[in-house]
Amino acid sequence: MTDIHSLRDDFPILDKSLNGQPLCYLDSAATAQKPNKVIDVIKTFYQAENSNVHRGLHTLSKNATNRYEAARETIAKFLNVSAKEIVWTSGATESLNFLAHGLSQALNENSKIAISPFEHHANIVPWQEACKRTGAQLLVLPMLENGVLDEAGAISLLQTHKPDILSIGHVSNALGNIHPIESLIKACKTLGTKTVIDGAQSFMHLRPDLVALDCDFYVFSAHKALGPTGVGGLYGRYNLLNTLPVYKTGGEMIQEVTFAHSTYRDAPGKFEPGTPNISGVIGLAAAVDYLNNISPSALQRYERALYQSLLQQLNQIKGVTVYGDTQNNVGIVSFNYKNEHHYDLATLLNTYGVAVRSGHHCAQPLMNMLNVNGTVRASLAFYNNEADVEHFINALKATIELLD
Amino acid sequence: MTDIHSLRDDFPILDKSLNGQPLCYLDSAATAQKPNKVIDVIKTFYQAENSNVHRGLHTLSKNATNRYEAARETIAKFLNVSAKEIVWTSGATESLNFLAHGLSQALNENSKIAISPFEHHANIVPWQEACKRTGAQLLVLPMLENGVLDEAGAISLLQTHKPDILSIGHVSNALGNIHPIESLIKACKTLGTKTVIDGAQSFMHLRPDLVALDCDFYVFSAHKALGPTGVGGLYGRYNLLNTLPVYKTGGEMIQEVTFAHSTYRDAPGKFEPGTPNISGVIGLAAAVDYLNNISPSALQRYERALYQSLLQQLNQIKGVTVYGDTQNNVGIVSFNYKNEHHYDLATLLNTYGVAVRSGHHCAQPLMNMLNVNGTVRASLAFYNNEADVEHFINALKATIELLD
Amino acid sequence: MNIENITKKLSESHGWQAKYREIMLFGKQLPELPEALKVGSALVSGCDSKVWLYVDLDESAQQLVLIADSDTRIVKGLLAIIIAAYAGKTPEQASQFSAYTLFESLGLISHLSPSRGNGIRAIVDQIQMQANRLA
Amino acid sequence: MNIENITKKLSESHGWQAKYREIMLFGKQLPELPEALKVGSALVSGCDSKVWLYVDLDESAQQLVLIADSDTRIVKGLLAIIIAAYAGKTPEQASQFSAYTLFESLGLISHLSPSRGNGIRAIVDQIQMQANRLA
Ligand SMILES: Cc1ncc(COP(=O)(O)O)c(C=O)c1O
Ligand SMILES: Cc1ncc(COP(=O)(O)O)c(C=O)c1O
Repeated sequence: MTDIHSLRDDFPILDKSLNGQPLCYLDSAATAQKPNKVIDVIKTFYQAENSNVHRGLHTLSKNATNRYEAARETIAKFLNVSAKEIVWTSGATESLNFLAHGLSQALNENSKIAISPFEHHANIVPWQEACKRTGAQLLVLPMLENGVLDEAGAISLLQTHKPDILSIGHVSNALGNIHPIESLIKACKTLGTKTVIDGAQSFMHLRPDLVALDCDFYVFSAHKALGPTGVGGLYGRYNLLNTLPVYKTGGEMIQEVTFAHSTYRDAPGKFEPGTPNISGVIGLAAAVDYLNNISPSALQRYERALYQSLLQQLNQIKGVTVYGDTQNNVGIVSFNYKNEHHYDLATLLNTYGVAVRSGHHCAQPLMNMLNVNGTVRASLAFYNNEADVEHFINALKATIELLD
Repeated sequence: MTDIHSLRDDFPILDKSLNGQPLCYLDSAATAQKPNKVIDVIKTFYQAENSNVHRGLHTLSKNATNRYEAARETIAKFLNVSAKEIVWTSGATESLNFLAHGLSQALNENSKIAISPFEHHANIVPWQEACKRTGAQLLVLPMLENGVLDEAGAISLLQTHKPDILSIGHVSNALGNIHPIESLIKACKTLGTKTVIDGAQSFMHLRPDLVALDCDFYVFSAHKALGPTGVGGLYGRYNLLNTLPVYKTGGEMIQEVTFAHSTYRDAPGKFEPGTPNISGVIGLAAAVDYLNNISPSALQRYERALYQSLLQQLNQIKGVTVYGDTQNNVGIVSFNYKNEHHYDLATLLNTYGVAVRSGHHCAQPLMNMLNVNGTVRASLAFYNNEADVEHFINALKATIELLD
Repeated sequence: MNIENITKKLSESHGWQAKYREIMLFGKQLPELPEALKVGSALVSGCDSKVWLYVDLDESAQQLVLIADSDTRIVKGLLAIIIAAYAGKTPEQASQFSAYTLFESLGLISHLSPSRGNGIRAIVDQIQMQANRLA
Repeated sequence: MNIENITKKLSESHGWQAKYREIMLFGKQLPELPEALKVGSALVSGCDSKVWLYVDLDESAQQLVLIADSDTRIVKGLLAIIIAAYAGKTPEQASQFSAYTLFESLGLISHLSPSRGNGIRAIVDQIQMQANRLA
């Protein structure tokens, strides 16, 4: 296992400068940076191995198919599930659309779908569309005043309404909160509620063991976990997964096609029509291989310490308000300064080389509940270090001086 | 403009050997190989520019967004349409699913959808699903006995049935036939039939001018046109495109989200929820930039000459049957040898370093109509040369000797 | 405030921080929009920050009248620049005018990027559209 | 035909062409399946070539009986190898047996790749499944 401190060197972009300053990349919740190993695997694929997968008999095609299917094993092992329970998609958004489409076929006007107030739009709008189609009702779990999920209230709401589906983020992208999904899933088990976990923000930081979690579905995006853009996937408990209707159709997913009728393969094949994102899937496997070389507990310890340091220094600046759960957090600070607009803060921070997000973070309903129109969000990953925190804090102080 | 003969050097994979033999890559209809420029753009993106697009204010994000949107301009210009008429998808398959979903909202039991007998499953199954949902009827245009579209019969069928939609491949992936879509589109204009062109196989070889073609929709895949996997798109005439219903929902495509209700942006934004395949889109633009440096007429002349040479040498081998239109063809030979199985032929060809496809080429209905269970398909691109043709012909002769 | 003044001030400010300081000062000189005019119909869509924009024609002078405000200081400053550039132009002059060239020369072109959060581009596009309509 | 014989023949063939020639010869020795048995229910799905497979138990000998055919010569030859490997084994022996190890040692492992067109893997999986069921 590697020393976390040395890992930063594997990320070539972190050496770059932004606006004449060394880059201080604090936007990993939007997308993670990529280690050389991932970049090299993609490059080598196109330089020496590129081929379409599946129906090819030639060696290039066989090798590409082997890599593509081996990647499924790699991700399955990472999540502690079976390879046939992994479906590749273009990302978490598509995974959630696929599930909302598939799971809503069984719903009607008496059905209920529960989500949390912290959800990313990708875990809200597809369910709203499902409700529109079926007449089902959308329930929102309660939140405590300090921007933390009301766990007891949530469980009691679930028990009262017995929703057909609970779809909830493992980690809030806007605030970094780690939600107590273990207890929610447990409650759902007794109620017959199917559980969908949006793992976009937890895949890399928490590496969940899906057998221990016991959820029915789990979705993720490669680009948020050191992998390339345009690829992601989902886990589905096989018996549930295989009975879902197809979402997209086309080549490769079929058993037989006539003009009158077509029959489909079993999952996961039937959910993967057309040419997949081959280099993307292989790149994601390289990212997971990379993560497998880091001790999860060491990584979490490192990220937690860095987060605590950042949080503490931020809290020392008068006028700063930090939102969300600062106890259970993957390393995201979401904040405002006095009445200054997050747009102004982020724009000025950028002049110091600091890359943060500002705005509603695709979580407008949450922002409404927090009574803000947005926040500045600095999000950490294991390749950040104390120098980044210092860089950020200094830039923020200078920014504030400019504004005050 | 570059000399076509020298372009081969830009494709690093073509220098590799397969099974101890120089690689003879004749599978470009499955996926095209990538020039160094495309590979470098992707590598450099991840090494120095990687960021999520849109809502970011920091420089990395702005630059990535600029690149991403400039790519839309590049592809629009290539097809002679406006940037806002281009929607990014994960590939031709998703584009066709999106259109079948969107266009079928207006259909009912009296509606008709016409396709050709040459279609790839990706342009059959989504329409079958649309017919299942709506009760519409699927019509198949007629074919002549020699594996060529019956143009007059097709037009008369269109005029008799006045289908709501015609969805047809510009070029058959199984046979290489270039279909007379100009006259079909013209007929459809007078009938109020919406036209969808599956351009997966024409984008690179024919570079269609969509204004001249006057079709309503056109779909394509990057990986079949020197670009990366996991990305593609579609063109839609703006007023038609913008009225299509959303297919997937999530972040970025919204105007406003509350728990009660969400509103969407205008096209193309509303059709691109979530983090897009950023490196894929940028890679595709690099591929189109590369194509823009080649004279289209020189490229087509080169490919046609190579095809004629291949065809002629193939026809000299007794026992070979070639299928399809050998007059209007992008450079695909689809053939069988006596009663030998295409699987045996392709497997043995592979031992000589020749990469061809065998099977039904995701066009089972066409294979049924041709009364074969499959063919061997050798498909050319401009980076192939006479040495490849010779390599292939020699390997085929040796294979036949082994079998006879 | 006029565009010569703006150009001078910006060219004298070295470094982005100084530039933004100036831009925010331009914004301070822009009159605040009365609350009653901060209505949804005046919002420019496609901005993460709120931007209210009114484009009108002074019939007698045949000149564009622009009123705008934003809830962010930097965007408000950029609005001040845009208004200084367009105000007093006839619709014809405005439709010929290139804000891109102006922002380029001011070194602010990155603010016209297609990044959705930004919205300056959306503002300029909207002014151009209205100018074209009035021309 | 037995597996020792097969191993010997393959190890003596140099180059892929020679190997495939041998494999096709193995296939020729496999009795053809009567047309009546070439039914859809016996088809192994996941093969581009057609493969019909019957796995049964000789109750008295407690040994697997395998009958298979294919419309391609190479797959038929590979079937001959698979049958030679499994035939005569008890279900228990069969479920312990690794076709992967065998194909590896024969230098044919690429035929067990997950490539869908191939299907040899599907055949082996199906035999294993039936052996497990019978065991
Ligand atoms: C004619 C045609 N249409 C559609 C497709 C589907 O393209 P993709 O697999 O890239 O989605 C293909 C690819 O084989 C094709 O050849
Ligand atoms: C919690 C959460 N869910 C879903 C998504 C959507 O992921 P993607 O944009 O990769 O599809 C994101 C990305 O921002 C996220 O943070």
